[in-house]
Amino acid sequence: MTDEKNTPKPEDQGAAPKSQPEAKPPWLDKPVPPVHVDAMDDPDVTALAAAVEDAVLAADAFAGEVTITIDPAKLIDACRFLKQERGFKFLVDLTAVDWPEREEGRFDVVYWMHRFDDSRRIRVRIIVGEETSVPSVTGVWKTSNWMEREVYDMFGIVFDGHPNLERILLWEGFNGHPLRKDFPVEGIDTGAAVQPDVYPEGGGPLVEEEGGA
Amino acid sequence: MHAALIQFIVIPVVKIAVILGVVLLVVAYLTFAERKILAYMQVRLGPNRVGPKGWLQPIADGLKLFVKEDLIPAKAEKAVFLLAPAMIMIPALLAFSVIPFAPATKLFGLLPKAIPPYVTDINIALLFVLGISSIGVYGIILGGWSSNNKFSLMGGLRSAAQMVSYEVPMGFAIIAVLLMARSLSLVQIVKAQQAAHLWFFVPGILALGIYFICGVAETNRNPFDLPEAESELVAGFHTEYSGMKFAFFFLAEYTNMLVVSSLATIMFFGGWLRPFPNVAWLSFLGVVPPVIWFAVKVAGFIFVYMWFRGTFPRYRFDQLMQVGWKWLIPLSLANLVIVGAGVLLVKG
Amino acid sequence: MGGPLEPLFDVEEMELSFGPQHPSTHGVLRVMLKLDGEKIMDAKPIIGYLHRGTEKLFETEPFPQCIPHTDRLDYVASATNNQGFVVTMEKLLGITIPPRAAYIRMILAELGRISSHLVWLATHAIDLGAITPFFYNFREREEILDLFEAYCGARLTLNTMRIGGVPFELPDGWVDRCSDFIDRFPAHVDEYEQLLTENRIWKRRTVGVGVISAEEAIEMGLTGPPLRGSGVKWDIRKVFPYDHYDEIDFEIPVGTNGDTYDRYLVRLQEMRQSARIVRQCLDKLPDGPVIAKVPKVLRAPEGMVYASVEAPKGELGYFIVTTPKGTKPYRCHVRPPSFINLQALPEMVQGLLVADLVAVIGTLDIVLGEIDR
Amino acid sequence: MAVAQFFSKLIPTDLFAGLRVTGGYFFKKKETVQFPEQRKEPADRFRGLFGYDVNRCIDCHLCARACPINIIFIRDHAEYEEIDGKKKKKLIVDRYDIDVKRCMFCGLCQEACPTEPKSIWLTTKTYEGANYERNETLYFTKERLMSWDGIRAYPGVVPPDHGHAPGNPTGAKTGGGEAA
Repeated sequence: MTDEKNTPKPEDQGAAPKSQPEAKPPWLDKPVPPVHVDAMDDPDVTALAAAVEDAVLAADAFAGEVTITIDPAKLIDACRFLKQERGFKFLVDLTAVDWPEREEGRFDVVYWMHRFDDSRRIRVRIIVGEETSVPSVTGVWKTSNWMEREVYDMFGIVFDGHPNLERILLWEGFNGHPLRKDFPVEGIDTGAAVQPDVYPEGGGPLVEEEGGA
Repeated sequence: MHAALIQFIVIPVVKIAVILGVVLLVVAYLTFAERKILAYMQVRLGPNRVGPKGWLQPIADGLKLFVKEDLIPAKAEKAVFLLAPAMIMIPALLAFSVIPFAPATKLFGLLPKAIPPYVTDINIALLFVLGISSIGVYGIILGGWSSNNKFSLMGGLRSAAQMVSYEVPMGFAIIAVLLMARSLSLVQIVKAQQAAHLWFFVPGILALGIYFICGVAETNRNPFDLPEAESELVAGFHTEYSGMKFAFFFLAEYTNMLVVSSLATIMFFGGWLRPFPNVAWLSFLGVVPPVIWFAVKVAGFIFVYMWFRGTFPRYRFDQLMQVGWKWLIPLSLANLVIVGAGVLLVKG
Repeated sequence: MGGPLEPLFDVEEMELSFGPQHPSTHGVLRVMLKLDGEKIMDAKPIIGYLHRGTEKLFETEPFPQCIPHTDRLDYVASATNNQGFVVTMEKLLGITIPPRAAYIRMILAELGRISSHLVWLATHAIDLGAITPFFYNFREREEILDLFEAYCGARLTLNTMRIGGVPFELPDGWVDRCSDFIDRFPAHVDEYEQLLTENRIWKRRTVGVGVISAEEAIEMGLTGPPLRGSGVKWDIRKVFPYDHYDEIDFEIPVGTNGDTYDRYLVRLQEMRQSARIVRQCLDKLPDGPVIAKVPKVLRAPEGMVYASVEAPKGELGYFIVTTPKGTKPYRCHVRPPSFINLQALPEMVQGLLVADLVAVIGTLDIVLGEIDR
Repeated sequence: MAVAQFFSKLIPTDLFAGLRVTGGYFFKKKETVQFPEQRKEPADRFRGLFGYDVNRCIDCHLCARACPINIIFIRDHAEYEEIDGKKKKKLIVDRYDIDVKRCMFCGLCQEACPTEPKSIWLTTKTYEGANYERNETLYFTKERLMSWDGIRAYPGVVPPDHGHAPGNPTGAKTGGGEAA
C-alpha cells in the first residue's frame, strides 16, 4: 500500500527508464527503508494539540503513517475530538504491543483510524503500565467492542467502561495472556488433552539441532 | 365357503402383499432416482458404485440403516419416540389401499375372471386419503417433541403449521375435481375422464397447480422443506433419529410423494388411461398395459418434485404461511367458482 | 381494555445454542440465541474454537517464513492473505517490486477473490435451501484451483508471494489457460443469476433481511461487500492502490439498501469486475523479472507499519512492529475483516427469524480461520 | 397496473428460468472424475510428498532453516579423505528426517535448496499419503524419502531416486524454468 508516502520513493515502476542504462530500475536497487520523521506540524496533530490540552505527547511519521502518542488520561477526549471534529469516523484497528522491559509502561495500545473525506489514516498510541487500566473507546466507536475484548484476552489490559469485557478467543478461566512476551510459545498446561509428538525410535528433533529458529 | 375364503381372504392378502412389496421397492428406488436426478442436474454422476451402475445402492442403504446403532436420547419421551416413525409410515402406506393404478384385469388370461388389482375401491376414497394423510403430521409433531431437542421441536411445530394450512387449499383444489367427476371414488374419477373425453387437467389447470404446490408442501419437499431444513434446523424433526427409525421417516416422505403424485395422476391425468383414450387411430397405444401408463405419469410428477428440489431455495416459515393463506386459498376458492360455473354451463 | 393481557402460562425465552457443530455456521461459529418462538430476541456469537495463536507464531518466524502461516487465516482466499503480508513488509523495508511481479500478484489475488466469492455463493445458496448452485460454483472454483496448482503447486494454501515479488515465473501456457477461463467465466455468472437473482423465493429470503445502514456499517467497522452493500463506495484497491491497481480500470459495485440481496448483487458484480481485472492484467502483463533484488536475510528498521489489501471479505490489514535490525516481527497483528464484520451480526439479526440468521451469517461471508486466528 | 402485476406474479417466469438451467444441465456432460480409475494429473509444480537425493545433497541445512515449522531434522558428521594428496573434508548425512505429518507443504525447503537439480523436492506428483498410523508412517527417514515403496504416485511418474530434476518429474526436457 502506498498511501501518501513521505519517504523518498523510487521512480514509479511502470515507467522503467530503459533508455538510461546507468539508472537501474528500483527493483534491482538496494531497498530504501523508510525513516522516522517528526510530525508535530501535521494538521491533525496540531488541531488535536490545540483542542485537547496536554494530550499530544509526541508525533512521529514512519512510512507515511503518523503516530500520535497521547496521554492515556486524555484518550477519550482525544478520540472523540478526532472522530467528531476531524472526521475520523472509522476505527480500522485496535491492538496492543507488549514491551516488557520498557520503563514508561509495558504496553502500547494502538488505535488506527480512517477519515473518508480525503482517505487519510492516523494512528493514536497510548503507553500504559501493567497495572493501569485503559479507558474504553466503545462509547466513541462501536466497533472497538470486540477489538478491546481481544486485547484484553491476549494482553490482559483492562478497559474501563467496556460493556462486556470478557475473553473472546480463549475460554473464560484460561490462565495467562498469550500475546504477552513472557507467555511461552509452546503454550501452557491448561489441563486439556494434548496429543504429544511421537517420533519413531531415533527420530525427532536433536538437542544440538541447528536448523530453524 | 371355499369361494368366499378365496374372495375375501386369499385374494386381498395376496394383493396387499404384492402392493406393499412393490410400493416399498419403488420407494426405495425413488431415493436412488432422486440422488441420480439431482446429480445429473448438478453436473455429477451420483451413486454408481454399488452394483451395475449403482443400481443396488438402495439395498446397500437399507442394509446400512438396518444394522446401524439405534440411539434413543436419554431424555427422550421413549414411548412416543418409538411410536412416531410408525405413525408417519403407516398412514403413508395405508393410502395405497385405495389408489387404483390399473383397471380390473385378467392378468393376461391367467385368472378366470377379471379382478381389480388395487386393494379396494371405496366410494369415499379421496376423503379417505386426505384423512389418512393428515394423521401423518402427528408422527412428525410427536417425533419432534419427544426427541427433547430444540431443533426437532421447532421442526415439528413448523410442520404442524405447514400441513394444517396447506390442507385447506388442497381440499379446495380437489373439490374442483369432484365437481367435474361427481364422485369421490378414485375409480369413478378416472372413468369420468374417459367418459368426458377429456383429462381434467385441461379445465382444472389452476386446480392442478394448486394441488401440486400443496402436495409439495404436504410432503415437506423443497421449496417447502422447512420442517427438516438442514441449514437451519440441522435435520428438523428427525435430528435425533437414527437407524431404522430414521429410515421410516425417510421412506415415509417418499411414500407420501408417491401418494401425491398418484392422486395427481388419477385426478388430472386420467389415471391408467392411455393418451386420448377415445381416439380410435391411437388404439395401438393400448398395447402398453394401463399400469405402465400410470407409472409413466407418476414418474413425471416425481421428476418435477426432484427438479424443484434441484432448483429452488427454501421459503421462510412466515413466507410459507403467506403463500398458503394469501395466495393459494383465495386462488383455490376462485378456481372453485370458475370450475363450478363451467360445470353448470356444460352439464346444465 | 387496559394494558396487555396477562399470559395464561409462564412464558420463557428459549435458549438455543446454534453451533459450533451446525451445518450453516461456516465452520465453528457458535451463536447463543434467545428465541421467542422462532423470533430472535438476542444473539451472542461465541468464537475462538479455531484459535491457533497465529499472531504469536509470527513473532517466532523470520519474515519470509511468516508467509505460509498467513495462508491459514482466510483459507479460501489465501492469495490475498499473502499479498497483505508482503505488501506490508515491502512498505516496511522500502522495496519496490518489478511490474511483472505486481501484475502476477494481481492476477492471483483476483482469481482468489473469484474463488472466495464462489465459495460464498455456494454456501450462501445452500444455506437458503438452493443446493444446485453449490456444484456449479465449485466446478468453476476447481478450474481456478487448477490454475493455482499449475502456477505454484498448491491449490488452497498457496504460499505464492514473496517479499519483493512472486517466487515463480508463469509456466508455459498458463496465460492462455487463464484467459480462456476468464473469457468463459462471465457466462457462468449469468447462469447463477438465472438460478437466483430474479427467483421470487430467493428474493423473498434476502430482500430486506439483515439491513444495515451506511452510517451504522461505518460505526460497526464493516468493510468489504457488507459495507459496499450499504452504499459506501469504498475499496482499498481504489483508495490506497497497492501493487499496480491504479493502472487497472475497474468499478466498485455498490448496493443501496444494505440488505442481504444487495450484498449478494455486490458480490456477483465483484466477480465480474475481478474477471475484468484479470483480463486487463493478462493483456498488459509486462516482461521482466518476477522478484526484486532483496537481501537474503531481511533486517527491518525499527517502527510500526500498517498496510492493508482488499481481501474478498473486506479490509485485511497487517500491523507489524519491528525492533532495530530485527529479522522477525516483534509483533504482527492481523486485522481480519471477518472478525470485525461478524461483530455486526447481533444487530443485524435482532427481531428476525432463525431462518434469517443463516442468511445473515451467509451474507457476512465469514471464515473462522481468520476470525479466530 | 396492479392487475398486470397480479397476473405476472401468477405465472412464475422467474422460477422457470431456474428450472431451465437445471433442466438443461440434466443432459449435459458430467464433470465427475471417477477417482481410483481416473485421475487428474497433478501439475508439474504440484507440491506432493517429498523426494530426496542424498548424493546431490551438500548438507548445507538451508532446507531445515527455511522450514517454518522446523520439521526437517538433519544430523551429519565430517569425514576426511585424501584426494591427490590433499585432505578433503566431506560431510556425510547420517540422518535426514522429515516429520511429514506436521508438514504444511509450503515448498520453502525446495526453494531454499541451492543444488541444481534440487536435492529435496516436492514435485513428485504424489498425494496419497493417507495412513492408519500417523506417527510411524508419516515420519519419513532418509531411506524412506529415497525409496518409493508404499507411496502411490500419479501413474507414469518416475520414482524420486531416478535422478530427474524437480519441477520436471518425468525427466522430459522443457523450456520453462523457475525464476526464483
